[in-house]
Amino acid sequence: MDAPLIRVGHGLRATASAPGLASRSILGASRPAICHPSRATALTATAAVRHFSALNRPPPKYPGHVPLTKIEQAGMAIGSGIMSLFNPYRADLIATLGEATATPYFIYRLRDAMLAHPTGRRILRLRPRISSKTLSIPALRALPANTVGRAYVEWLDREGVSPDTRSQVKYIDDEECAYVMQRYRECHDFYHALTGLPTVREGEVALKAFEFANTLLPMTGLSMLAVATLKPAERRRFFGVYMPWAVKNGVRSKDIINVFWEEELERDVEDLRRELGIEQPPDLRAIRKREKEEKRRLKEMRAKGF
Amino acid sequence: MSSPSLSRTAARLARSARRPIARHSTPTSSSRICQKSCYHSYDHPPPPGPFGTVDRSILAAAYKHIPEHGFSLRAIGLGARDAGYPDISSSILPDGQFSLIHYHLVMQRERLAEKSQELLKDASLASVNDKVAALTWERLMGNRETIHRWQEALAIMAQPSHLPTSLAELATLSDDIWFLAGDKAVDPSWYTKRAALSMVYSSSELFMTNDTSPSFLETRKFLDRRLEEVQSVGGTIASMGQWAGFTLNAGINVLRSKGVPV
Amino acid sequence: SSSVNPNEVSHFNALAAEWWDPHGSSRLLHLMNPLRHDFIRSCLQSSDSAPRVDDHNADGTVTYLDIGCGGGIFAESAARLPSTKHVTAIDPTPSVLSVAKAHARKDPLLAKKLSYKQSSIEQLQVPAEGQGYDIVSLFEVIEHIDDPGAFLDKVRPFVKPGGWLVMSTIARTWISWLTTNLIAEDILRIVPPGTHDWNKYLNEEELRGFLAGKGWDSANVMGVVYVPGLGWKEVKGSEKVGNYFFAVRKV
Amino acid sequence: TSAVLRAPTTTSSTSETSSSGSSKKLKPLTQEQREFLSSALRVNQAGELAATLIYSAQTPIVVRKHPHLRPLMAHMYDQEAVHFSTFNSLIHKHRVRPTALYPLWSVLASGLGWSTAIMGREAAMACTEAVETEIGNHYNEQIRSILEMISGWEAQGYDVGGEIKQLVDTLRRIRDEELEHLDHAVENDARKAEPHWLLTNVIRAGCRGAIWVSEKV
Amino acid sequence: ATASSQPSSQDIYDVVCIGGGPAGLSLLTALRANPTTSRLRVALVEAQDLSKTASLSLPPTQFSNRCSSVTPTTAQYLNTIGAWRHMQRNRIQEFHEMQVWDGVTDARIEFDLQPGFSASTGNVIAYMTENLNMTSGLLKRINELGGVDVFDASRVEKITLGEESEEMDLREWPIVHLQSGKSLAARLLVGADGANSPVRSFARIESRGWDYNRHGLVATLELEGDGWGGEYHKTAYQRFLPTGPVAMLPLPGKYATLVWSTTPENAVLLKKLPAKDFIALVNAAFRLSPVDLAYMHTQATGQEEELAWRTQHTPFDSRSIPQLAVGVQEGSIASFPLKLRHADTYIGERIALVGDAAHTVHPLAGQGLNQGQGDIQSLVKAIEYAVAHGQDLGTQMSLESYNSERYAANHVLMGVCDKIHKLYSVGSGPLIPLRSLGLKAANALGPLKNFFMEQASGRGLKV
Amino acid sequence: RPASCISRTSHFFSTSRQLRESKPTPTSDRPTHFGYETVTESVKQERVAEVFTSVAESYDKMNDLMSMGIHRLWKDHFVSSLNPGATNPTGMPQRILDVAGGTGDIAFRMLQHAHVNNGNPNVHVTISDINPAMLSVGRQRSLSLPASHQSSLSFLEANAEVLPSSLKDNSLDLYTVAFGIRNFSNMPAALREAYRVLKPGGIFACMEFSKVDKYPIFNAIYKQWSFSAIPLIGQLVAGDRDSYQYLVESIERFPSQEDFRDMIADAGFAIVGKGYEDLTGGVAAIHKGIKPL
Repeated sequence: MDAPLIRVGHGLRATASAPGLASRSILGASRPAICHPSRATALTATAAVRHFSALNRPPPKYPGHVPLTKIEQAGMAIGSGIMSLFNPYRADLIATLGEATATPYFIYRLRDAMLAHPTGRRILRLRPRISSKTLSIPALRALPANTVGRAYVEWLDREGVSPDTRSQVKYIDDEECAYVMQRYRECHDFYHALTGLPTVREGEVALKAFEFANTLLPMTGLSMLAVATLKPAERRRFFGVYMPWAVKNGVRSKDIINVFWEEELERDVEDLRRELGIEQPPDLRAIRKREKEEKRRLKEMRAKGF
Repeated sequence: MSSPSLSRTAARLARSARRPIARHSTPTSSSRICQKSCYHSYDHPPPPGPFGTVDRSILAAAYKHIPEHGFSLRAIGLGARDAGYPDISSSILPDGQFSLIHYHLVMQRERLAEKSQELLKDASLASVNDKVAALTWERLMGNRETIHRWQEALAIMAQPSHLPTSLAELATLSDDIWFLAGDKAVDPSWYTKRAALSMVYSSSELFMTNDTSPSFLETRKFLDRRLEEVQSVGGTIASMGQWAGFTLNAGINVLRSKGVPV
Repeated sequence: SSSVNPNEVSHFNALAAEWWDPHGSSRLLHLMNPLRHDFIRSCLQSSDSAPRVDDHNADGTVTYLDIGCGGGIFAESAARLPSTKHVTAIDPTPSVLSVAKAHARKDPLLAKKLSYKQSSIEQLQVPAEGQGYDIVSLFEVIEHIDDPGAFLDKVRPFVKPGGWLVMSTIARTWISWLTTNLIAEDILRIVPPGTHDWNKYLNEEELRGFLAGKGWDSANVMGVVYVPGLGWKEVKGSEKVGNYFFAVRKV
Repeated sequence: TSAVLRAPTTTSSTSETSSSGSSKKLKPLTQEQREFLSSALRVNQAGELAATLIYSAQTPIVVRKHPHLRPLMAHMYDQEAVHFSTFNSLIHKHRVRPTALYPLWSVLASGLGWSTAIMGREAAMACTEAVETEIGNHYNEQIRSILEMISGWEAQGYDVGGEIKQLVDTLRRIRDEELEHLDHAVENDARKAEPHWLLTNVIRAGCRGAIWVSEKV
Repeated sequence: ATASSQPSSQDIYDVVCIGGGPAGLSLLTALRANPTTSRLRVALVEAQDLSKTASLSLPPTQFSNRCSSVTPTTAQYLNTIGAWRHMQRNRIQEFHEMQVWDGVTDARIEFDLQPGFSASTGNVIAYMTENLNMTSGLLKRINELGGVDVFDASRVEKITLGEESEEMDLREWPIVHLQSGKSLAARLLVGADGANSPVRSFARIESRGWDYNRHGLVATLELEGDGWGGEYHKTAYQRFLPTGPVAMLPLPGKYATLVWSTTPENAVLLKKLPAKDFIALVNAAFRLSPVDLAYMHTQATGQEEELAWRTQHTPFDSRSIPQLAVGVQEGSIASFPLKLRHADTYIGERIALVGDAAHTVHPLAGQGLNQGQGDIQSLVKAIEYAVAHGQDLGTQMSLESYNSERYAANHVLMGVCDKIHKLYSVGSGPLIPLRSLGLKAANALGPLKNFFMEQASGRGLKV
Repeated sequence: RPASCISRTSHFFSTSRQLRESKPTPTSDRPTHFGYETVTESVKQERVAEVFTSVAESYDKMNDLMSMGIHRLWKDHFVSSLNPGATNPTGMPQRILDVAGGTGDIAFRMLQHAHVNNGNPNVHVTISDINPAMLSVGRQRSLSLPASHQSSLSFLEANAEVLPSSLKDNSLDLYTVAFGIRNFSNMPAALREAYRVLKPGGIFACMEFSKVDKYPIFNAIYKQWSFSAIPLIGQLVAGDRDSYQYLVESIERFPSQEDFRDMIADAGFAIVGKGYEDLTGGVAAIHKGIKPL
């Protein structure tokens, strides 16, 4: 919609509306008595949602959108929260937990953080999607060793995960915020590559702590509770090393949601980390491997009767 | 009817004016450091600093040994040797280790005063606060070589016998920075500004002692945050004071407008 | 014998300096002055024969004689009214008259329309029969005169037939004693002590007594009360207890 | 003490002559002299602050009752304001510490001005008379002390710094203006205030106490 | 300069008014129109050339950017002194509805005068008129009444006190010396000469207050239509943003005047932008979230395209916000610093201060002009009472009632505007839900809303 | 610092008494003061000698009583502030002369500090005193020192105002005098002698009673104590009231800190900072000067 240039001297419709000072209300220009149809004093649009009920849902705002009433939303949040504790591998449950808890303030805060940042706005405008179709995995493999793309692809192979496993966002009303949640979900794997934390539960919890400090999404905070399910040694390591690292770096570094990953693929990982202000955490994978070998050697020695 | 206190001062002044200047290189009769900021004359030569020629030469030579030996007697001994003095002469320094620390503080402050001329020339420093930030940063950078030894020095400075001199030195530094930055306030803000800057400087210096970031980037951020905090707090207090004054005055004016003979 | 009481004169000398200070001791008189004009206007309206004061075309026709004008508070305000032709103001006290003259010079408008004379009513030259002043004012004077009856008779020749004698005084009741003497003069000190002598206050019927049968008619009365903060307010029937205006017309 | 930002004369203390080219031979100020000058400037600044606040508190009340006094009060206030700014610039230039009881003096001065004005025109003038006499004496003493200092230097054949001479002239000029205020106050019958001796003595004692305290603090 | 000769008698005036703004002119008109005071010798001193402003008439499609909202009370007064009918009625636009909402939380308060509202006062909240229209109307009325010695295009050189001579003592009278050499002795000198008034400094009356570190940006805009309510039901809109309130006030036809209080930096940017980006930013100010606005203020250009994209994703009810602006009048974008100032008193010996000389207020309530007119009403009443009762209208005794009546009222209004500004300049934190709750409550409670309405239109109770 | 030094008797104030009447000093007839009397220098030396001979035995007891043991702390602080034996590289030789140090308090502490604290064996201390009685007490007490200390210790009976030629010019590192200089009849001469024997950069250090002007209240109490209590204690403990009366008077006559510092400066020494350090508010003061290079 293009606004015209300076419109000067545009014909002013002769307003015969004010016949000078009508006698009755001396100064008020007499107004035709008919009430203005257009003047809807009905509630403003945003408050309309409260009136719909489970029976007559308003039309979806984007493909796959399921508008929920407040009660349904609360039920969804609590249910998925509890269920995901029992069975942490149910990725879809964690997804719904994220969507249900994001709405009152948090997802808007994240979106505003994107809006305040030039690249964030570009992402919101272009709405890029990360999937195997948009990223050609073989091309990434050809990239030099320490680039972002190469690290991402190596990480995918090592974890045996594909970018297409991310589920569609359904329960967030605001269409733009839904995309933000979708974007966060699809970039989650890049955060693994960036921080080098494995998808083993301990690594996952550490990354969730980092994400919570950075994006303040309640789902990441809640899933940190899964630390209860870790082994004591892992828990000690989490609270000793990874939690302080996550909080310090998460808060101090720039918003990771504003990284245009598609354009950063050729970039050196260390350079990107420095730009974002993130320090590389101790390599969890190596530590765990060493621990395993020691345990194994110990078992062998005990077995040999020493 | 002259007030007694003043006539006594007059007599004392006359006497001290007649006393000949002490001989040799020693400072004049009382070189007690003028704790409170005292009258700086632009015509008369400045009063002698806290260091005479002997101790200044020993301490200057000892300054180079601080990075290696810290603010210790050992460094002073080495300095005395470099300055051509026998080993015993380092015990002439009245406060031992603290003399070296005191020398460090005074020398850095004098260096800042000299360097401030061209430091403040670049136009980017428009407001007084920018100048204060630049000068404070310059002074912090003066600690660069000795910062890893500064925590010992802080311990010595905290001793009851040396604390007054250290605080006086901090106050003089803060006064210098505000004066060099061109702050002309001579009302109560004179005190609040200098107290705030002293706290900001000492906390930044403390932060710097364990700052490992390249070229002390973290300290610079810390300093800017503290200065900004001081500004915003000062601003809020000033505006609240202004509002209170305005409201009180308006109250009196309203009473007067209603005919109350206030 | 002159009707002037010597110690009254000395009291006024001290008062003279403060006469025109807006927040001084004569503030109450300044605040009462506008009500005097309202009262005069209401009197003239009640009898349609005399010229209307606030009528535009009645420019410069009304003549005033203010007896005991003091600092000239009423005299100056009367002189400024467009309908006034000329005001003659007399007062026996020399110094307060000099204050009045000095103050009158501050307003160029008054130069032609106001003249002060230092004399008592006796020394004033009695105008010829049928001549005299449209309005003769006697504000806060009558209660300082020793023999009011004789005094009023002396004043009568100065009033033009059909003209008005207007005065204001205070009723002699314990309430007026309480308000004017005790509170106003002694406690609040908003009126300088020694101004009023309670025994010389005149009640309305005494005034009517003095004037009865002497060729006056259509007497008008208006009681006023001073409310601190709001100024003087007209209060019906308060002429029985405090300050009141009283006017009669010469037949 | 800190390095003073001025012409690059040699910092060593024994230099008899200040190498600022002129033949003048200047003696470095002793500690007592520097403390005396600092406390003198501090006291004067506090005094002039009090004077300006007294006048600005008195003016609205006095002028409302006596409009003809407005030009006089305005004139006196303007002069005091000039004195105050003179001492402010001197304090800044010579890096002297202003009085720490600045807010206390402001409150006391405003209170004194307001209360004397409420008590009437004569009381206000009496207050001015008392304050000005006290300040006048105080300036006289300061001038005398500095002159003694100068004579001490000249006796020993030293020259006297330009700024010290300037200071004495400023103090003389300001003292004369203060005494002029005193005469104005007396003209406007300051002596007629009812408890004249009580009022003036209380105020003068208060001034002396304030001067003594602000010399120290 | 003139010899300080004793001003000859014909130069003695009863009222000398310095400043030919709306306040000064309505004072003189009122004095001339009122029979009691019509015989006073009055003079007007104004630096600009008034004859030009009287005759100036803009085409209907162009409006000056200096407009004011005139409350019914003020309009009533202008009518009684006869100036209303001289103003070009077709350039005055009354509005019947006011929408005020919080830019951060969209909490809203609606003032909507249904015909049912007390018939006596009509259902108009206020009239938008150009200051020019008002001054030219007043000038026409003054010329019609005559009797005012107008000294326009002449600057005041200095104001002094008069001297004593044999026949009169003018030592307490202010004498205004004009550059042309003429000197006028004023029984009452009225200072209607703007914020830093020479009359106020002559009377040595202190004016205290502070600067808001905000600039008020004004511009004349052309909207896409006559407004949602059509020609006969115009609405004024005001949105509170963290940087300050932005207001769109209706003008006749498709035009409207913008009053945007924002930070000095934003004002500089807005004045530099090309027209279409400026229009985009104005439309964004009423529609987009503060985050977007903050971003758009950092852009040098491209706001238009940004607005297009963001409007798709920002939910807003287009009915309850102004229509899209489509054009901006060439050269009508200007800004002025906002400050709060209040003189210690409005009266001195033979001195009276009115309008901006006495007080300057934040424009968020649009009460600047009405306060000035209220002062005039009260001052004229005081002068009329003095003349009717023969008092010297210049003395403080006569002027006391004016000061007593107006000082407290103005102080309260300024305090309220200042508090509202401070309350709404907070960008985040717990204060935001609280103030939105308050706004919604005020909107829901009828009597409270009416109280605000009364105050806004000047009919409210007097302090 | 060796804890033992507290137990060893200490030498409160020593004096030099001219035993042999021969070789009067060149200025022997110059007027000087003996307490509040004015006498010639030679007469003063005899009178001083008598005082100290009688006092020598009960000397240590008196010190502790009169200063409630504080003088031990003063002496420790005095020696540690001089830090004898601290050389770069360690172990460089240093020659120290302790004048009027008859009973060896200062000397023994110096040796202890140099040999043990700073581990520098080749620091040689010479104790000189004009009063053989005090010297003999010192010799007698030095026997209980460890051998290494004794080897680097020597005794010299000499008048500080005319040091023997055995002490060459510019030969000494450190010249100390503790509570002795007050009894010298011609202090400026002693100072010039010190200047002569010290090498350039050598340190002159003196600890002496001084004025308590800076704290008027404490000063009043201290005066009261010294003029009434001390002579009384002298009578009770050492049975000799007038000697202690003299000691107290001589403290009063001694120049103030500033004046004494100027005397040191007049003797050619360079002063650093204030030039003195008050102990216990000024009851005693340590003055230091350095011989310029």
